[in-house]
Amino acid sequence: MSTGIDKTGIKIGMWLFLYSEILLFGGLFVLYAAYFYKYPEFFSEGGKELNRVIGAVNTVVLLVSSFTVAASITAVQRKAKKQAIGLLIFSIFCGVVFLVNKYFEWGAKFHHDIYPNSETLVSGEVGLNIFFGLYYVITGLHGLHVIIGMILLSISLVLVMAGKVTESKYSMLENAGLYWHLVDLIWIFVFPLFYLVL
Amino acid sequence: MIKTESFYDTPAPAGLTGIKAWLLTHDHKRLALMYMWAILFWFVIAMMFGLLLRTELMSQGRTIMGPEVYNSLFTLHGVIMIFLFVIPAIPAIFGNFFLPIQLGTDDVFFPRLNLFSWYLFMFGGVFALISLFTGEGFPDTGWTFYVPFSVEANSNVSVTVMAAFILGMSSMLTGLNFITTFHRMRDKNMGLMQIPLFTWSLYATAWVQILATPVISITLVLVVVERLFSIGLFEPDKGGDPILYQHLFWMYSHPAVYIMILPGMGVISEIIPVFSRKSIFGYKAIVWSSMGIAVAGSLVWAHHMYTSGMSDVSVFVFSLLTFLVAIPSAVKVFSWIATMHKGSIEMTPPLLLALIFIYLFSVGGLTGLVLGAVGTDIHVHDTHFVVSHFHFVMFGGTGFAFFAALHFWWPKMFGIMYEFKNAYIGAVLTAIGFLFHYVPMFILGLQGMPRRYYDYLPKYETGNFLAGFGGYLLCLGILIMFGNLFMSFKRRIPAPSDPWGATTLEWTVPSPPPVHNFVKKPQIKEFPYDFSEVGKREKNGEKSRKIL
Amino acid sequence: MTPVQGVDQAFWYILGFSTLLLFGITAVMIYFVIRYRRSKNPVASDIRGNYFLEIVWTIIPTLIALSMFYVGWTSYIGLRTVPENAIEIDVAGQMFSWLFVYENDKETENELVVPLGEAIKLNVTSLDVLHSLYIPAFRIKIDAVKGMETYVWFSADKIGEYDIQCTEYCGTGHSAMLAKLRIVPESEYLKWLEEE
Amino acid sequence: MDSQKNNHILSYTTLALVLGLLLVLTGVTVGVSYIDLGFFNVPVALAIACTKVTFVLLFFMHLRYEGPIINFSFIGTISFLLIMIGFIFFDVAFR
Repeated sequence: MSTGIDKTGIKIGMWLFLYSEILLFGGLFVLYAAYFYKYPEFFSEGGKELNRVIGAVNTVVLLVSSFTVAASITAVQRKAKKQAIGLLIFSIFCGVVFLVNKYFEWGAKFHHDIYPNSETLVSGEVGLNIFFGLYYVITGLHGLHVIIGMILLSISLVLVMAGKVTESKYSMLENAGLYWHLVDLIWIFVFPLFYLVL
Repeated sequence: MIKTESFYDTPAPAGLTGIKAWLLTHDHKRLALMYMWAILFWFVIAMMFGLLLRTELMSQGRTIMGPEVYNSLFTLHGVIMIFLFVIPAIPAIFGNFFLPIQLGTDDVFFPRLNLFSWYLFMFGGVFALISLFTGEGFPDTGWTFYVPFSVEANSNVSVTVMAAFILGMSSMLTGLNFITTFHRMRDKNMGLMQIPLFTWSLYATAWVQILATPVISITLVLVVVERLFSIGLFEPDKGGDPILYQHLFWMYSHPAVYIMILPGMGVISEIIPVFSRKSIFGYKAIVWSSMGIAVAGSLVWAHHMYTSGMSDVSVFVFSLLTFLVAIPSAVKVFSWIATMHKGSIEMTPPLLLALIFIYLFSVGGLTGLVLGAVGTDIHVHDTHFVVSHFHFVMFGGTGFAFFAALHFWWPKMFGIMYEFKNAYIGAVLTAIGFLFHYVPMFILGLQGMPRRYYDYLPKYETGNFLAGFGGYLLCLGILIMFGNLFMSFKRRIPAPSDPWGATTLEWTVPSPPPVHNFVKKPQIKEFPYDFSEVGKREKNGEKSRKIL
Repeated sequence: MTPVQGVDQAFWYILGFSTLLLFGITAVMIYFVIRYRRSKNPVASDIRGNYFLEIVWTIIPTLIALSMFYVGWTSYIGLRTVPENAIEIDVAGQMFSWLFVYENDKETENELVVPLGEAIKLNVTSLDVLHSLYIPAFRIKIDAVKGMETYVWFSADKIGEYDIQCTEYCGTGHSAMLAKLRIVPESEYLKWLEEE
Repeated sequence: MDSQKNNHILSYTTLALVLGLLLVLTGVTVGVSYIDLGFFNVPVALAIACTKVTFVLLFFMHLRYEGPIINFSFIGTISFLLIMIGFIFFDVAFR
């Protein structure tokens, strides 16, 4: 590339990657749709067993972190390095909070003998088994993406600190941000689909 | 002519030497060659597996192997051919090499990502190898990995599935690279309707790769998850629905058919005009049909499932859509043939292979109509008819397009010419062997011989024997063809920059191209297939190449 | 018209048209290669397209394709519309054999016996992985899926012995998962049905 | 390469407003979930989720300021996903 860095191009590449992520989850949502149609009553029964408060808290946590990530880009563009660093650290912290919440939530479920292939699920209603099966697969995959997102944000954080991400060259941070927002987007759908189905 | 240093002499990034200059390179041309050797290796392996399978079937009962080995071999033949040959062959080799040149630029947009894709490809291949020698034995589920069998099988399915996952990722990242290159690095003077058709077909393919591949990724992940945690998402006893697996699987794997064939069509769209010395007929129609195939091809996946027990409504819708998808392919075939009308046709090995492609692909496409129509599909579904049909498309189509591309671009990639006579012999023998190999399978299928059968009823023996015989002929043909190409390394007859009298940009640069592809700024033609100057050049007594 | 005839007609229709098209394409292609070879026609004409022709060869194949769809679909309806008085037999696939259960609970393995002149409806399911019941002589095939019941029907209109094969890959013994269909006169069938 | 004109800097205020809206919508969707709307439970929840997602996309992800390539391809991706989910029902709903 002889004519300098093409930020738009990099962004297009990132978006293309995000499309593939959307469709990765899309496959699971296809399953969700089909099984929801098949077992609506069990989905609402299963939904009531999930803790709506933890779900809502996690939604808020992710939304706030999305905001701080977006704000950190603004900060970088305005050459406010300290602000940017602070905002990024806070975002990563939000990711940790999300995962800790998730850990307690899963832990409680495990405690009640609700986990893949557990006695309760296998001998219970098949609809519930499918609901929790999907729940674990989707939130598990989502959790994995939260971790990847945190890693990307951490890399960006280091680069911001090292002065490698600047107001004229911030593609890394921008892309990490896009990834983080995607994680948020998926959660925005996961939350009502699992916690709020009635 | 000024002598320029080819990319073989200049490492990229600069300063690398020896093997490092290859293994750490960002140069799309070097990567293309590295892909080529890896892909040829896999092709030969899978071809040998195929030959062993057909040898086993030549006579009834046990011939050379037992059913377990047979089942593993057809699984591996399928997995390797699909994921390590047919899908990557044309995009990864010729796409990587020529897409940037045809767009008038020096590399793909993300060169390092390109190298990473290559490593993923190799890594996936290694994974496939590992699955053979570890665990409970060879994977034996068929390349479709249908549940519940793939979840229950004791064999080493998880590792094979992960190999397919990694290979999918590699192909997706290549697609991502192509799209970005297409939009951001195209020469400023090149409008959308001035782009060569090969590049257009890769662009359409790349979209399918990006949008469809993740679906198979998640499906394969689910297979592994089921094997590890037995959640039961596809297990009827636990409320799952095995047919949903098939939907997810074919949501990728049908579009994947277009990932396989579209680049091949692109190759043919380059070759036919060059040797007819005449503009492609209906350039825009071909571009639109490429995009049309990419879009509509994603809507017909369930036509693999007429007998699966899905609803009749679904059968109706998907059958109807399937017939509509047939149209863009037909348009392409007509356009290629119309291109030759009133042309000035010079027979060369690439053209001969392209003509064979048109014939074999037409057979494949037309027999596809039998499979698209519901009533007839019920009879021949999962029989040898299907086996033959998709080999006509995948091998007669993509395979021959790959051979044609090799012969077409060989002089450009290596800067040397191969011998024509042996190339003709190889091509003709391959084609005859091909017909001997697969036509009996059509008949076997119509008679009702199922696929993936280790043994069969006595009435099918003649057909199977003939097919096996054809298989040997086919392999012999391929051997001659490849042998002839490799002999060119020994004879080293230098190739000029434009041996065929072609018009697209890759023929304006030296053979082999220098590291940044263009020595001077590329001249973008108003229309990529304008042959008016080529004819003039020849009239002035300029011979493009020696007659071989 | 029996379903078998319907399917065969569809085959003839589609294969006939296909052969015609293939012949046309190939003949024209070969003719062009010979007629316009460079030694005979050194200068090519510069033709880049013809909208009329392109529209024609889009519309006509579309119509042909739709007619093929129609033929295929109507023959499929024949395969799916079971006559009311059909004899129902339950079929279960398992690794690696077929089980047939009659209305009086008689159970056989790999042997399906039916009376001449009746319509037979087979209700198919699976006990383990996917299988597929295929009787080539009657052009019927349906997957056996665990937890689900699918059906096929055929009209037993000719005495004889026919092959039943499994067409959904199911493991080591897949190709050995064969059964026989015997169509026998009604009296013989009734006698057979009462045998232990 | 065309120059980088779309260096949009979003002010903190805009971002905060969007966040506020998202939080309100979260509250609404949780609140609504306690009311049984019968058939409309899922459509309402999804409609709110889609609204939230739209805001995240347009502002946090700067989709509002991107060129046609990203915009069109994004819409294409979503349509593809919707078609996949929709076409499944030709089977699931009629089986």
